[in-house]
Amino acid sequence: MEEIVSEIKKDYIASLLDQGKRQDGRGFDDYREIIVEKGISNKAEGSALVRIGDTQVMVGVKLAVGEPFPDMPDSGVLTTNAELIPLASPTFEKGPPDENTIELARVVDRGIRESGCIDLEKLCIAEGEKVWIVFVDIHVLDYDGNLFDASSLGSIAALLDTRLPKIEDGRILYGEKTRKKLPVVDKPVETTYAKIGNNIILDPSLDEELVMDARLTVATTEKGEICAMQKGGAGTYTREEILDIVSRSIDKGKELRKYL
Amino acid sequence: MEEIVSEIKKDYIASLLDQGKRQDGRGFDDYREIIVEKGISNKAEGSALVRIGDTQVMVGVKLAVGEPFPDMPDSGVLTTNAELIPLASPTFEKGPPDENTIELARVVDRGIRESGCIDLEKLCIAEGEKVWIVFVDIHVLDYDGNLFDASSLGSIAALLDTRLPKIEDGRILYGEKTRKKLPVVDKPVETTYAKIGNNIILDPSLDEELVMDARLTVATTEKGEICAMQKGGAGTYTREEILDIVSRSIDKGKELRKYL
Amino acid sequence: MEEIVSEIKKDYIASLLDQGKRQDGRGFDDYREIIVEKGISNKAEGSALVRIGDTQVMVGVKLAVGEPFPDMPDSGVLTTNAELIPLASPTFEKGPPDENTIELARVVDRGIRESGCIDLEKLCIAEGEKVWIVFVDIHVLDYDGNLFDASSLGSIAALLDTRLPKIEDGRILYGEKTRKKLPVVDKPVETTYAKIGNNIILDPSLDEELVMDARLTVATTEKGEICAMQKGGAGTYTREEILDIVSRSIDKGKELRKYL
Amino acid sequence: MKIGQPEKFIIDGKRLDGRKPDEMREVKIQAGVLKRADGSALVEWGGNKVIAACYGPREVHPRHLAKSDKAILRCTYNMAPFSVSDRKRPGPDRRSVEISKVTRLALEPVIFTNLYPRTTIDVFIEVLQANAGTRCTGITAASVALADAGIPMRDLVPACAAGKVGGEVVLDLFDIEDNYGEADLPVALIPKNNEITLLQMDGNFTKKEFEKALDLAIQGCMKIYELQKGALRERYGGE
Amino acid sequence: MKIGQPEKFIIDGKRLDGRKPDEMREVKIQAGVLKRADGSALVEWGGNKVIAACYGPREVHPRHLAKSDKAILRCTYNMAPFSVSDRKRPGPDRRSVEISKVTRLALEPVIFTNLYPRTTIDVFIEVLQANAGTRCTGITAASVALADAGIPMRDLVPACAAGKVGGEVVLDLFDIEDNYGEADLPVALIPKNNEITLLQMDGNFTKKEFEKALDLAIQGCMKIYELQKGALRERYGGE
Amino acid sequence: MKIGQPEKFIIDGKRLDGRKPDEMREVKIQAGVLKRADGSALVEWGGNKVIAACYGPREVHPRHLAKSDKAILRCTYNMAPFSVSDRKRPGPDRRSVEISKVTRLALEPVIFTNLYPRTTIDVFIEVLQANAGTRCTGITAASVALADAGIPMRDLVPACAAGKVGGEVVLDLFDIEDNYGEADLPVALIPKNNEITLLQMDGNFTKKEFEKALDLAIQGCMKIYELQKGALRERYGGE
Repeated sequence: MEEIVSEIKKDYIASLLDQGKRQDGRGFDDYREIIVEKGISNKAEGSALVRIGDTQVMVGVKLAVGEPFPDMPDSGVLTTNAELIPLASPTFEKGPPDENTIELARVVDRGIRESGCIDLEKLCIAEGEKVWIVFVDIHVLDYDGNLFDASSLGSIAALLDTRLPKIEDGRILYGEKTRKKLPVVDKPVETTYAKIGNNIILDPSLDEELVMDARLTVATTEKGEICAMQKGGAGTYTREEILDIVSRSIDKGKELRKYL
Repeated sequence: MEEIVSEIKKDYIASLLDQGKRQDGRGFDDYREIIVEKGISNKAEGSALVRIGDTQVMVGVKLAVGEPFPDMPDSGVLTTNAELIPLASPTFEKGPPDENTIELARVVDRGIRESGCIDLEKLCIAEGEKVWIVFVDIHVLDYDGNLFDASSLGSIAALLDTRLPKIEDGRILYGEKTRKKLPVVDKPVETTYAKIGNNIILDPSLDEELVMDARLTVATTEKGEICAMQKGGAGTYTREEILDIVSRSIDKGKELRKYL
Repeated sequence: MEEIVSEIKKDYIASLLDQGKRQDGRGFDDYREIIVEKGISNKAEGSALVRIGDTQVMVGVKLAVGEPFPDMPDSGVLTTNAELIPLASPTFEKGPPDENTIELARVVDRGIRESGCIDLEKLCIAEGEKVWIVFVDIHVLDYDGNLFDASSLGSIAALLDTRLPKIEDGRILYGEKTRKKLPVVDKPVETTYAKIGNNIILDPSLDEELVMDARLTVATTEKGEICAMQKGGAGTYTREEILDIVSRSIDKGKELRKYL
Repeated sequence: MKIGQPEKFIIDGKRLDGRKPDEMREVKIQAGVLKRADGSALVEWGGNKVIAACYGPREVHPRHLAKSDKAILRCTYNMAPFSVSDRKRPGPDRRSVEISKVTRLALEPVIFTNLYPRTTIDVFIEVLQANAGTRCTGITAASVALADAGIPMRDLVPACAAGKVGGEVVLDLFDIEDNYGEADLPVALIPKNNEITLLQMDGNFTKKEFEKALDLAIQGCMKIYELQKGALRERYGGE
Repeated sequence: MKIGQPEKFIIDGKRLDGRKPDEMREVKIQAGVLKRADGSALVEWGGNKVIAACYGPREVHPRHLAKSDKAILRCTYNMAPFSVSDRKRPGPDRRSVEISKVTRLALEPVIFTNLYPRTTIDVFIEVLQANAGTRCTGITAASVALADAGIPMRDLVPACAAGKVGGEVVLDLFDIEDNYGEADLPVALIPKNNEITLLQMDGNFTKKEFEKALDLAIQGCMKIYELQKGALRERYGGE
Repeated sequence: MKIGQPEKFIIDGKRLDGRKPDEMREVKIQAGVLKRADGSALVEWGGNKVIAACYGPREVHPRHLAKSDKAILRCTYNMAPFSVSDRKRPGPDRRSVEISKVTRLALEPVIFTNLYPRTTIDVFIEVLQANAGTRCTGITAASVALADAGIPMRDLVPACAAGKVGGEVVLDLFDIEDNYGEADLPVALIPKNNEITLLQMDGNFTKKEFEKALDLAIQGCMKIYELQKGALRERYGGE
């Protein structure tokens, strides 16, 4: 199902922005209030609940033992999955993941994977035979805009919270966590800028997403390098706008990383 | 698709019951005619056809060799499946099993499993590696009410009929049955009472199911103990009604067991 | 979706045929122009593009290593699959294969399999453990009638084009093809005759398929024997018509085989 | 050679189940075996047990499938999980989708679909026990079920297969012959005018063998036709 | 014996988690925890964390499911992949389809569906952390979410299970008791008139044990009922 | 290190396939290659072979997807099973769902969808042989197919990627560079006004490298743009 927004609201939001203002009073480079809670589940090996404004995303990390990929015999395996469950929004529907759900999971996955933030080689148990499989499951609970940033922040928080369970006689004892952490060696974060008319604003709320022309998400590492990007929306960006967003994202990334 | 029943028929059935009568002349605690035929297939390892009135259910038992569950390394595996095929009723539809089909399979399964009627440990071939997998497949052929009792009766009859096939060089020779029976150590049966208004009647026919408020199925063992229960329908039961049905079910179970 | 054809066109095509003529000027036993190009892909182990008139079918052969069937432990495995992708016709739809797609794949498969044209026993790597799996994938690009003949011709052409890849340390090096061919020992071809009214014509174009009463496909081997047949359409054939089509198919098979 | 393949298929003129080459297995047909269906039939054909039901003419769901000038015919061929040696997973596989299609095309020519525009006639075929020849058994059962439902038809449609085993053309293969034999040719017929509505073949026939097999299958259909008519007489009386 | 099964379930009158046989785990209920949903509730019940949301009354898609004389009620019970020890694959499995059904039937009797013909009331239950008793936790949460959404109801529906471990009837099983114990009996209740809307059982009860367990479960429901009312008072004030 | 990874990507200023860092692979574009489609194009780009077809504007099924004020655009990116080394199972996977989405968003800005309310414009992209860069090849082919179908557009949309291998920013990765290299940046462009309609990136870029790669990709798009126009001239004549 599609969210519908009236023409009046569209014009209102756009004209406010032309005056340098946002509906909820934020500056163009401001996030809504961010709350990150780690360790909120005892069944997951790692977990986090992230709130950005009224958007709520829970991320759980589960570990299992499985086979490595044939071309990476000494590496653990990362799998990122998202669910836009109908509890979280009147527009989310039951059934297999749609293109938005798949895009969300894949963009978060790229931020984690391409930053090399998990040292996957440390997750090898027996080369070519047994490795840890890391499942990152993104469970959106309340959708009020900007799922990319909330989900990627929650994923890294949950990975940082993760403790390996005990293995005994080849069986995983999920009830008994060890003190051993996942080898997380970087903290990539994703920042999303929406374009509405000629204005470029951070962290679009749901209302802003409904009227935006385009969206650009940039994942940056602790070193300030770029590890993933994704444009969304049927609008366009100029070269200059993109370079501007990249600069602002590198800065904002530092701010966001403090919540981890 | 949904069965539709006229208000007139509803009132007629209900008012008859208030006079202590049923449409087809039965008493409140009477089954329709029951016929159980065992051994009606030579491809299945065990089989039975059960008729309760015009309801017809065929159950086939197939055996295969597979791996045990990790937490039960010395136990065979029981799998119960039902198909409400569109041949059996104008309201049954093609496609993956719907909630009614799944409920039927799971309630029959619970009766078998929780009674411990199959001694699964006797179905271990090599601990932790190879065990017999027992597939109980419920195939409804004609739906005229009360599938729970017909399906559970047919399942136990088919299990009692089952003979293990020969194994040679690790391959199952399905054509050659041995004389070895499945280790069936109890005969649980399920009895279903419908509630229509304030009347509680055994073995609802299709017409009675269409007007009933609620349904309660009770599985009982040879010892007269309860091993599974399932309430259905959007109506309610009082505590006293439930205790009454439990008593009647334990009695009726003895009668039903004679058909096995 | 269904192709729709006007009554006027139906009458026109049928009355032309009654005068011994076809819309495009062909004789009743003529194929449209046939072009077969082999070796058109470097990612597939074998490939071919077949055009019959405006119908275009691409076939790719991929090889993998897998387990044999339990009852054929020393034989390679053949798998034939077709995709009627929506790129090829306004009436083809996305989604799982429909009955026409499945029928096409199965009839082509039968022609290959029943002729014994691939010596599957030569594709055994280690008896009972490892054999070559041959995937024949039929990809229809432009649908202008008679997919059976185009797809079966393309499949044999692609099989003849196939070279085994190198195996090193148990891994297939797909980039490095050897000079070793697939053991293809026969060249079965399929010929399709449509029946429109009382006329029986080879290689129906799309327009002719839309008005035909029935269709008969006959697969013949180099020896002139019949290895598969499939009637299509809701019309009927007499015994004599079938025997006539079989004779004509054996002759036409020889002509078609020259394109390989 | 496939594991389990017999060395010979015909010994002293007899097949492995004792039949002569042109002999059919025993066939029993019973009409009207289900209460809910509008028409039904049970066919026991050698080791096959197949039940068919007909519902209709009735409303079409989803509606866009309905035709303004005739009834649509839908056929579903399905195997019960316990009908074969290796349990069949529930749900349609590629084989049953193809058989459902050819079954529909085998039956459609005899049904006066134009009498019931905007409706559907639904045929369900359930294989309860399989022993080679289930598609012919199913078509045979379905056409009796259609008649039992009172669907107006030009004729019944009997079906029967011929095949080749041990180099010889034979009638009505049973499972060992079907698994290890050389050819199979299922045929369905409109007996009134000798029109063929189903024809499939796989294996290996010379032209001459094919002709012989075709004629044998047609003869088989004629025998089945008598049994179909007998079953309907049995149910509805009449001479 | 299953791997991991404890030798004793009750030692010196105390269960493995320290509770007495008739003692319930700690339960916390919070109403109105989501912005987008029309109503919502979070229930933490021992080691269970379950969130429920209600949307509606709203338009029905697909439309043919709508009823001309009442609202339909749809319930979806779902487990988050990380809510259990062995990661659960996303999407409905057979267990959750059954629980969704019995949840709907447990709630439907209290809702005045006739007030909103042609609409749907949708309830979504997400298990975020599971520790035995999630269906009762879910029903408990769902009925608070329905109330939070302002859906007119006869009463709230609390749910609670009793069971049997080590031969003794106990209230509210936790996971070890559920996995290795002898019986489980989840019950949902309309407290106003003591009508039972959910009743399932599996395991082994004598008639006498069953009666005891049923009464214990009903008592559990009454405690939950107070907590549900408390959560709604907390959110909306009132006496 | 991944198995198969080369030690060096650039030797004596040349890449492993002999190209210079800013050199594109050979690209051939042909418009109008299919009969049934309303418009089509074949693009051979190094080792990639991609065919695109356009159908529409045409009626929308299912109807509720139609928009009252404009045409909808639907794009499907699909890989033939034999287009890659390890056979791809037929049907959409997560990667192709994402690429289908970004392809649609890359093309939508140039199409005058408001001219055809209540219709759909459907684009199908089939990868017949893949060698890195199939999404850019597909977008390039699709925009020629749209033009071939006569769909009114503001401009064509060429696409091209830049990347980083062996620490150096290069144009248009081929498969070894794509599998083992350090970054990939596919871009699609509206040449008339230099607006970017597709931008994805994965790997590792400093801000400076990113800027260089972006400019290289834009240059690549401009070269592709000339080839697209050439292919349409070839088909339709013109100046």
